Amino acid sequence: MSLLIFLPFITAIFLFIVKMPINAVKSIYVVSTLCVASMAIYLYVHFDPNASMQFIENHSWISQYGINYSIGVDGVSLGIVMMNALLMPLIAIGLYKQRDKKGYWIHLLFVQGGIMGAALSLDLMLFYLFWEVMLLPIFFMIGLYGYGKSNFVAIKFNIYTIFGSLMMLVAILYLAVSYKEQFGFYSFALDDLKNLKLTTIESLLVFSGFMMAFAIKIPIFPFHTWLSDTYRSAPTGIVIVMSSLMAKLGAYAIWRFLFTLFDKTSHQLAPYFIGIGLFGLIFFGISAMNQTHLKRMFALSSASHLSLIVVGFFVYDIYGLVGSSYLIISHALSSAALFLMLAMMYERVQTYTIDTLGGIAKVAPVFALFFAFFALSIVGVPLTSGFVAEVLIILGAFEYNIYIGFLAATTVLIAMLFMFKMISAVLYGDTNERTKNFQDLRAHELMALIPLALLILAMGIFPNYFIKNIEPTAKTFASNKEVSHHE
Amino acid sequence: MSNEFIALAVPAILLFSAIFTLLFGFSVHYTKSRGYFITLGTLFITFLISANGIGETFTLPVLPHIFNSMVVYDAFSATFISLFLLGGFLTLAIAKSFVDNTCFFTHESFVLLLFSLFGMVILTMANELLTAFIALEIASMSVYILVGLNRNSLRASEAFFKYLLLGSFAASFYLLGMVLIYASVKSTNLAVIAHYILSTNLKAQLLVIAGSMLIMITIMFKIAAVPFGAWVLDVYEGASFPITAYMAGVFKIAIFAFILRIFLQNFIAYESLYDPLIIGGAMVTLIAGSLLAVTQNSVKKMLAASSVVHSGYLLIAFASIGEATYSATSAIIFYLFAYFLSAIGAFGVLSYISKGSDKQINYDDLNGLAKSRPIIAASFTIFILSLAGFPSTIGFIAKFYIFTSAIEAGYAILAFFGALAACVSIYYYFKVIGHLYFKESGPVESLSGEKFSLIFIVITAIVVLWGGVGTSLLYDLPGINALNDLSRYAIGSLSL
Amino acid sequence: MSTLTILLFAPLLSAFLIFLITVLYSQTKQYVYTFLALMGSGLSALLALYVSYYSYFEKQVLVTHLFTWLNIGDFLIEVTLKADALSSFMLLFVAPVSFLIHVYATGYMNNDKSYGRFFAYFNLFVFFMLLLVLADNPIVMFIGWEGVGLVSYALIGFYYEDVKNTYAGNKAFIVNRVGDFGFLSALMLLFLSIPLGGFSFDNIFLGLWLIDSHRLTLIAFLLFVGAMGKSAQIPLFVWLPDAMAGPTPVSALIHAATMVTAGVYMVARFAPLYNMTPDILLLIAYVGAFSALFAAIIATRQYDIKKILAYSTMSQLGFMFMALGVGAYSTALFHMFTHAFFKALLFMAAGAIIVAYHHKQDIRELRGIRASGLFILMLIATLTITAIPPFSAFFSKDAIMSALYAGHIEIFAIAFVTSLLTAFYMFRMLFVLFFSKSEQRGQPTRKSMLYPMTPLTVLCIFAGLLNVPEIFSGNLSVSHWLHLADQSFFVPHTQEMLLMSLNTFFTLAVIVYTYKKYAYTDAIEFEKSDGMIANKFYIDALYTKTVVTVLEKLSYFFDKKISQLLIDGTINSMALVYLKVGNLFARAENGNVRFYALYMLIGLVSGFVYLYWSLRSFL
Amino acid sequence: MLKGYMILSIILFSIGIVGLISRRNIIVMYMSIELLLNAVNLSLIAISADLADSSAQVMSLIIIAIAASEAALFMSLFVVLFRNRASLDVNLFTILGGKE
Repeated sequence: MSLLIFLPFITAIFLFIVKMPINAVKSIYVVSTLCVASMAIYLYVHFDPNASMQFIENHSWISQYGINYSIGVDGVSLGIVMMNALLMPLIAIGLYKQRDKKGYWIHLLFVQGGIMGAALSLDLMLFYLFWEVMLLPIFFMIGLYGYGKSNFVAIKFNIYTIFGSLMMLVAILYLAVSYKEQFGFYSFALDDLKNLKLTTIESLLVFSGFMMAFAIKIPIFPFHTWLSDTYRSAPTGIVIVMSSLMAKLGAYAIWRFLFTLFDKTSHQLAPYFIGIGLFGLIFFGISAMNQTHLKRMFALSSASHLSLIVVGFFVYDIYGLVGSSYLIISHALSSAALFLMLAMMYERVQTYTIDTLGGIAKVAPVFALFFAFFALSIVGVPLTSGFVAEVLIILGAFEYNIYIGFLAATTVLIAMLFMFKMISAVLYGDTNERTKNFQDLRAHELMALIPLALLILAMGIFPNYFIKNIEPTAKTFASNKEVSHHE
Repeated sequence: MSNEFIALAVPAILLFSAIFTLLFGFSVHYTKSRGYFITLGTLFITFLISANGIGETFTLPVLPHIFNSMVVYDAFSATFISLFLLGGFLTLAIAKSFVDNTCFFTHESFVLLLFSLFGMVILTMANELLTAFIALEIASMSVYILVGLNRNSLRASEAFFKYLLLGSFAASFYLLGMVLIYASVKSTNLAVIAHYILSTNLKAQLLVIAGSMLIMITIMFKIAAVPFGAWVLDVYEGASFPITAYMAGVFKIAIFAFILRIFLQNFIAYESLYDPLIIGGAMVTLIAGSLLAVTQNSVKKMLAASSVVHSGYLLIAFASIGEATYSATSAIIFYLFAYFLSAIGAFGVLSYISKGSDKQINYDDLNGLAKSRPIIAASFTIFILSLAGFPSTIGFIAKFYIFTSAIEAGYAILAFFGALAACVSIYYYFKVIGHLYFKESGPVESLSGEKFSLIFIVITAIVVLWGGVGTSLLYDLPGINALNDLSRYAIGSLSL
Repeated sequence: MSTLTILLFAPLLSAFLIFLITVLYSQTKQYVYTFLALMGSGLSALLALYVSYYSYFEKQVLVTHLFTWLNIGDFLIEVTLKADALSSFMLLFVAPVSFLIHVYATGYMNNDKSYGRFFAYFNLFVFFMLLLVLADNPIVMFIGWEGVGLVSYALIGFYYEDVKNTYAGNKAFIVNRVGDFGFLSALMLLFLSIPLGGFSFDNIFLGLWLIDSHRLTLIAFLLFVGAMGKSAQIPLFVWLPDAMAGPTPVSALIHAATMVTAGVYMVARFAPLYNMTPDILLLIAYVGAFSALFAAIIATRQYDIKKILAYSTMSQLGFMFMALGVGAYSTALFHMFTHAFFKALLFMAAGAIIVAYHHKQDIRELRGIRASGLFILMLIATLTITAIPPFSAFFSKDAIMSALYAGHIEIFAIAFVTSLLTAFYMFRMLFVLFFSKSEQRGQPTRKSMLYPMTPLTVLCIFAGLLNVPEIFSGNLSVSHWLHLADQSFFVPHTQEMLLMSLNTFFTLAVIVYTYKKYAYTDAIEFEKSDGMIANKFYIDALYTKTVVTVLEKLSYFFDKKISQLLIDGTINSMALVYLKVGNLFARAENGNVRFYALYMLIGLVSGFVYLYWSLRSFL
Repeated sequence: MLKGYMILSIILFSIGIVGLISRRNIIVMYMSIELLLNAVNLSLIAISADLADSSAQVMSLIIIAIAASEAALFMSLFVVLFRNRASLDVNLFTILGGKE
C-alpha cells in the first residue's frame, strides 16, 4: 500500500530528472495516476467495512523518538484516499490539451503523494511530514503558474498555513513528551497517544493547537481570508486539489485526530464549533452572493459547505459523522468537476467574470448540461450525492438540538442564493461576441467529466452501497459519545 | 589505530601542514591551486582520522604527564572535531570557484584556515580554562585576519576592525572570569573546578558564579546571542562568502563544543540559577534576529540575521539542558550539524553566484536563477528549506529535537515561541525561493560553472535531504538514528 | 417488473432515450421524439387507469419494494412504491391528463427547435410526479417533490435565450425551496419524534400519538409551509404568475393540473397528523381562504390570459385548502380532481388561441376573435370553473361550500365572495375575447391540439358524477373509496339545497352583470392598468425590498467589510507593523562599534544585576 | 593587601570599559582594551602573591603574550583603516550595519 504514496513521488522525480517532450510527460502522469487509481479501487474492493483499521504497514523510522512509518486505512480515510486517487488522473484527462508545463504535472504528482500519505498515516510525525510536504508543490504551482499577483498570494498562503501547522507541531510534541512522562518512552503512534491522561487545560491547549492547523486548512470562519485570493490566482489543478482534497483533508483530520485523541474535549467544545460552523455556512453563502469572479464564488461556496461538514462532525452522532464524510466525498466530486469545467471555459473565453459570459447553453448545450448538473449537485438536489449528505447532516443537527437543526437546514437555501443567478448569467441569455463561437466539450473532456457525473448520480441514488463502508467506524465513535456523555 | 595516536595526530597534522603551507607559499613551485589542494587534503585526512574515533564512548587524558592533563581526548571532542573538520572541508571545497576567482586568497589564507582549525581542535579538547582561552584566541585571531583578508575592500577591513575590537573586548571578560574562578578554586582545571563546586557550599562559590557568568558572556558573544551579537551582521556582511560560511558553520560548532563541555561538567550546578537568563537571552535573540532578518534586502545579511535566530534556537535547547540533559545536548549537537550543513550550503551557493566579487547579493539578483541554473536553484532551495525547518529536510529534524527537549524540560512556552519565530522565518526564507523561481530573470550571463564546487554543493544538498528522511530501512546507510547514536556516545564520554 | 415499476419508469426511460438522442444526434426527425414521448406517458396512463380501477373495485393495495435507499442507525429508508386508494386516485387523473397534454404539446411545440429537450423534460416531470404520488415514505416523496420543482424550473426557463424567463424559473425554484426547507425540517423532526424505526407513512401514523402536542403542531405547521410553497398559497405564491413564462402546455400540466396540487395531496396524505392539530387546520383554512380571495381580486385586473388563469389556479387551490382546513379531505381531493380537468382544458384552449393568434397573450389585443370551436370549449370550461350545475366542478365546489358552511361560517363567507369574483373575472375574459364588435381571424387550430381537448371537455361535464352527494341520491363513491380521516359534519338537506340555489343564482347574476359590462363594449380599455390591484398589492416589490435587497447589502457587507477589511486587514496590518518594528530595530544596529560595545555592557550589567538580585541572600 | 590590588584592578577594568565606549579614536580604544587585559594581569599577580602559587604568574605571562599578538593585529588594522580613510574616527566606519 506504500506504493499508493510513493509511486507518485517516484514518478515525479523520474519526470524531473529525465528530459522528454511534454506529451510524454502528460501520458506518463496519466499512466501513473491511473495505476494509483486502480490500486485504490483494489483497496476499496477488498476493504472490509467491519474491521476497524486495515492494510496496516509499520516500520521504525526514528527509533529513539519512537517515530514510525505506520500507515493504514479505515472507514474514515477511505473516502479521501479514493477521491485523491480518482480525481488526479481526471484532471490530466480533462486538461489534456492545456497546461504544457512539465513542472505543473510534477508538482501535481507531489501533491498527490503528500495527500495520500497524510490521509493514510497513523503516526503523528509522519502525518505532519506529509501535511507540510504537501504545501510546497502548492506554493510552487501558485507562484509559477498562477494568475494575478500570485507571488504575494503564494507566500501569504504559505505563511498562513504553516503558522497553523507549527502550532500543531508543538501540540504533537507536547503529546509525545507527556506520553513519555507517563509511559516512560516516546511514541507518536495514534493508538498509543489515545491512552494519554491530560489535565483539562492541557488537552484544551493541545486541542486548539491541532484545531488551528485544521481550521486554517479547511478554512472555518475567522481563518478564511487566504481563501478567495488564493483560489483566484491559483492554477486549476491546485484549485481542484485545494477545494476537493486539501480542505477535505483538514476536515478529515478533525475526525481522525481530534476525535480520537481528545474525545471529551471535543465534546466540551462541540457547541462552539457548531456555532462557528453554522455561522460560516451562512456567512460564506451570503458572501458568495454577489461575487463576479467565478472562482471566488466557488471558493466561498465550498467554504460554506465545508463549514457544514464541520457542523456535521461536531454534532458527533452517527448521522452527522456519516453525513459529513459523505459530503466530503460528494462535494469533492462536484467541486472538482466544476473547477475543471471552469478551466475548460477559461481556455475558450479567457475570462472568469460572470458579467462577460452568457448564452453558452445556446452554442454548447452539452457543456451547459454538465455545468448545470454539477452546479445543481452542489446545491444538493435529490438524486445527487449532495442531497443524501445534507439530509443526514441536517438530521444529525436536529437530533443535537432543534434550533441547530433549523440553522443547518438553511443549507438548502444558502447555496441557491448564488448558484441559480450564476447559472442564468453564464449559461442562459443570448450569446455575446466572447461566447458566440464557444466550442462544445471535446471527447477527452467528456471522458473526464462523465465518470464524475455518473459517480455523483450513483452516490445519490444508491447511497447505501457507499455508506456501509463508513458506517461501522462512525458507529464506534458515536458510541464513544454515549459513553463520554454518561461519564 | 589507537586513540592516543588520533588524539595527537589530528592537531599535529594540522599544525604541520599549516607551517608547511606557510613556507611553501614562498617557493616558486607554489600555485594557488596547489596550496588549495594541500589544505583540502589535510582537512580530509584529519577528518578521516578523527572520524575513526567516533561512534563509541571513551575518555583518555592525552599524555597527562607532559600536558598536565590540560587536554583530554574523548568521544565528545572526537565527535565535534570530526564535525567541524568536515565543515571546514566542505566550506573549502564549495569555495573552490570563489578562491579561483579572487586575488586575495593568498597562501596565508590557507595557513590561517589551518591554524584556526588547529585552535578549534585544541579548544574542543581543552580541559583547562587557560588552554581553552589560548586555543580560542588562536582560532579567533586567525578568523579575524581571514575576515579582513581583502585589504582593498573597505567593507572587509571595517568588518575586521569591528570583529577584532569587540572580540578582544569580550576576551577580556573571559580572562576576568577565569581570574575570579582561579581566585577561589586555586586552579583552572575543569575537573578541579567541578570538584570544588560539588564539595563546597554556595556561599563559597560566589566568585566562581561570577566568573562563570563572565565566561558565559564571552561565549554568548562568540555565538552572537543578543545583546552580545550586534557585530554579527556587519562582520558577516563584510567578510567574503567562504569566510562567512566558515564562521557561521564551523566556528560556532567549536565554540559550542567548549561551552557544552564546561557547562555540563562544571556549571550544571548553577543551571537553575542561569535558566532565567538563558531563557530571556533565547527569547530576545529570537525576536531580535527575526526582526532584523525581515528587514534586510541583501540575502547575505538576511542569512546573517537568521544565524542569530538559529543561535536563539540553540539557546532554547541550552536552557533545557538542566532538566532534559541527554535530549537537549543531543539536540544541540544535531542542530549544529544540521545548521552547518545548511548554512555552508547556502553561503556556498551565494559565493558560487557572486563569482568572487564582494558585491552584495540582493534578493533581486536571484531572479530567474531557476531558469538559468536549475541545479543551483534546486540545491539552494533545499538549503533554504532546511534553514526554515521545513519537513523532509535535516533542519526540520533538528528543530524537532530542539522543541522536544524544550517541552521535555517543561518549557513548552519556549517551544511555542520558537514555533512563532519559525513562522516568521518562513517569510524571509520563502521570499528567497519566490525570487529564485517566480521572478523573471534579467539578462542571463552564463558564468563558467566550476564543476568542483557544484558537485560539492549538490552532495551537501543530498545529505541535507537524506538527513531529513534518512532511515536505515531502505539501505544500510547511516540515517537519522545513526546521528542520534553519535551524540549519545559523545555525551556519554563526558564525566557527568 | 411489477405494474407500478413499469408505470413509474416508462416515462423515465423515454425521457432518458429522448435526452440521449438529442445529445448524440441533433438532426433527429421529430416523429421519433413524438413516438417516444407518447409511448412513455401513454403507457403509464394506461397502467394508471388499470391500477386505479384495480384499487377502486378490488379494494386492493399494490406494493412494490425496489431497494433500500439508506440504512444508518434507525434511519431506514426503503424505496417502495405503494398504490393505496389515495395514490391510485391521484394516478387516476395525473397520468391520463399528462398523456393528453403530451398529445397536445406535440401540436403546440410543433417545429420547435428544441422539441426533443422539451419532451425529455416533460417525461421526466411525469416520472417525478408519479414518484411523488406513489412514494410510501416521506423522504422518497420529498425526492419526487423536489424533482418536480426542478423540472418545472427547467421548463419555466425553457426559452432561455431571454434571461427573464430563466429568472422566473429561478424565482419559482427558490420560493419552492423555501417551502421545501419547511418540509424537510418537518420530516427530520418527525423522524426524530416517532419512537419506532422505519419511516414509512404507516409507521409514522402508528407512532403519532406518542409525540407531544407542541412538537406535533410545529411539525404540522412546517409541513404546511412546504405545501404553501408548492401550491402557491400566501405568502409563497409569488412564483406562480411568473411561471407562466414557460410554454403553455407546461402551464397546463405543471402549474395547473398536477404539480401545484401536490401540496393539497401532501396535506391529505398527512391527514391523520393534521386531525391531531386542529389549530394548524384552522390556519390552513384561513390561508386558503385569503389566498383564494386575494388571487380572485388580482385576477379581475389582469389582461394576460395565462396570468388570469394562473391566478384562478391559485384561487382554486385556495378553495381546496379551505376544504382541507375544515377537515374535508376527500372533498378537497375531489375538487382537485375536477380542477385538473377544467383548468387543463382552459389552458389548452388559451394555448390554442395564443398559437392561432401568433403569440399575442393580452386579451385587449385579442379582442373579438372568431373561433367557434375554441369558444365552445372555453365556454364549457368557464361554466365549469364557475360551478354552474350540472358541470363537474359544481359538485366538488358545492361540497366544499357546504362543508365550510357547517364548519366556519366566516370562511364560508369569504369563499362565497371568491366564487362570485371567479365568475366575474372568468366571464370577463370570455366576453372580452369572444364578444366584441371588432373582429380578427387567426390560423386554424391543429388537430393534434384539438383532439386531446375533447375528452377533457367530456370529463369537465361528467366527472362530477363520480362523487354525487346523497342529496342527489348519490353515494359519494370517491369519498368512500378514499376513506380518508374526514371530519364528519352535517348540513340539513334543506339548507344545503338553499345554499346551492343561492350560489347558482348569484353566480348567474354576476355573469349577467359581466355580460352587460364587457360584451360588445370597450370597458376593458377604460380600466386603469395600475393601482393596488393591478400591481398585485405590491407584494413582489415588498419581497424585493425586504429580502433581496437586504441580502445583497448583507453580502456586500460580509465580503467587503468583514472578510476583506476587518479580518484580512488585521492580518496584513500585523505583518506591516512587524516590518515597521523591524526597521526601527535595525536603527539600533547602526554599524557604530561603540554602540555595540555599549549593548554588550548593558547585557553584562543586567546579567550581574540579576545575579546579585538572586544571590543577595548570600552576600 | 590583596583587597587593595583587587580594587585597583577593578577600577582599571572599569576605566578600560568606559574608555572603550566613550572614546572615538580607535587607537585610544585599543589602549583601553590593553588596560582591560592589564587589569586582569594585575589581579592575577596579586592573587598569586596572596596564594603563594606561581602558576598565576605563568598565566599572566601567557596573557601578556596574547596581548602582544593582539597588538600586532591592531597595528595592521590601523594601517589598513587609515589607508582606506585618512582618519581613525570610529564614527566614520559605519558603512556596515543592520540599517538599509
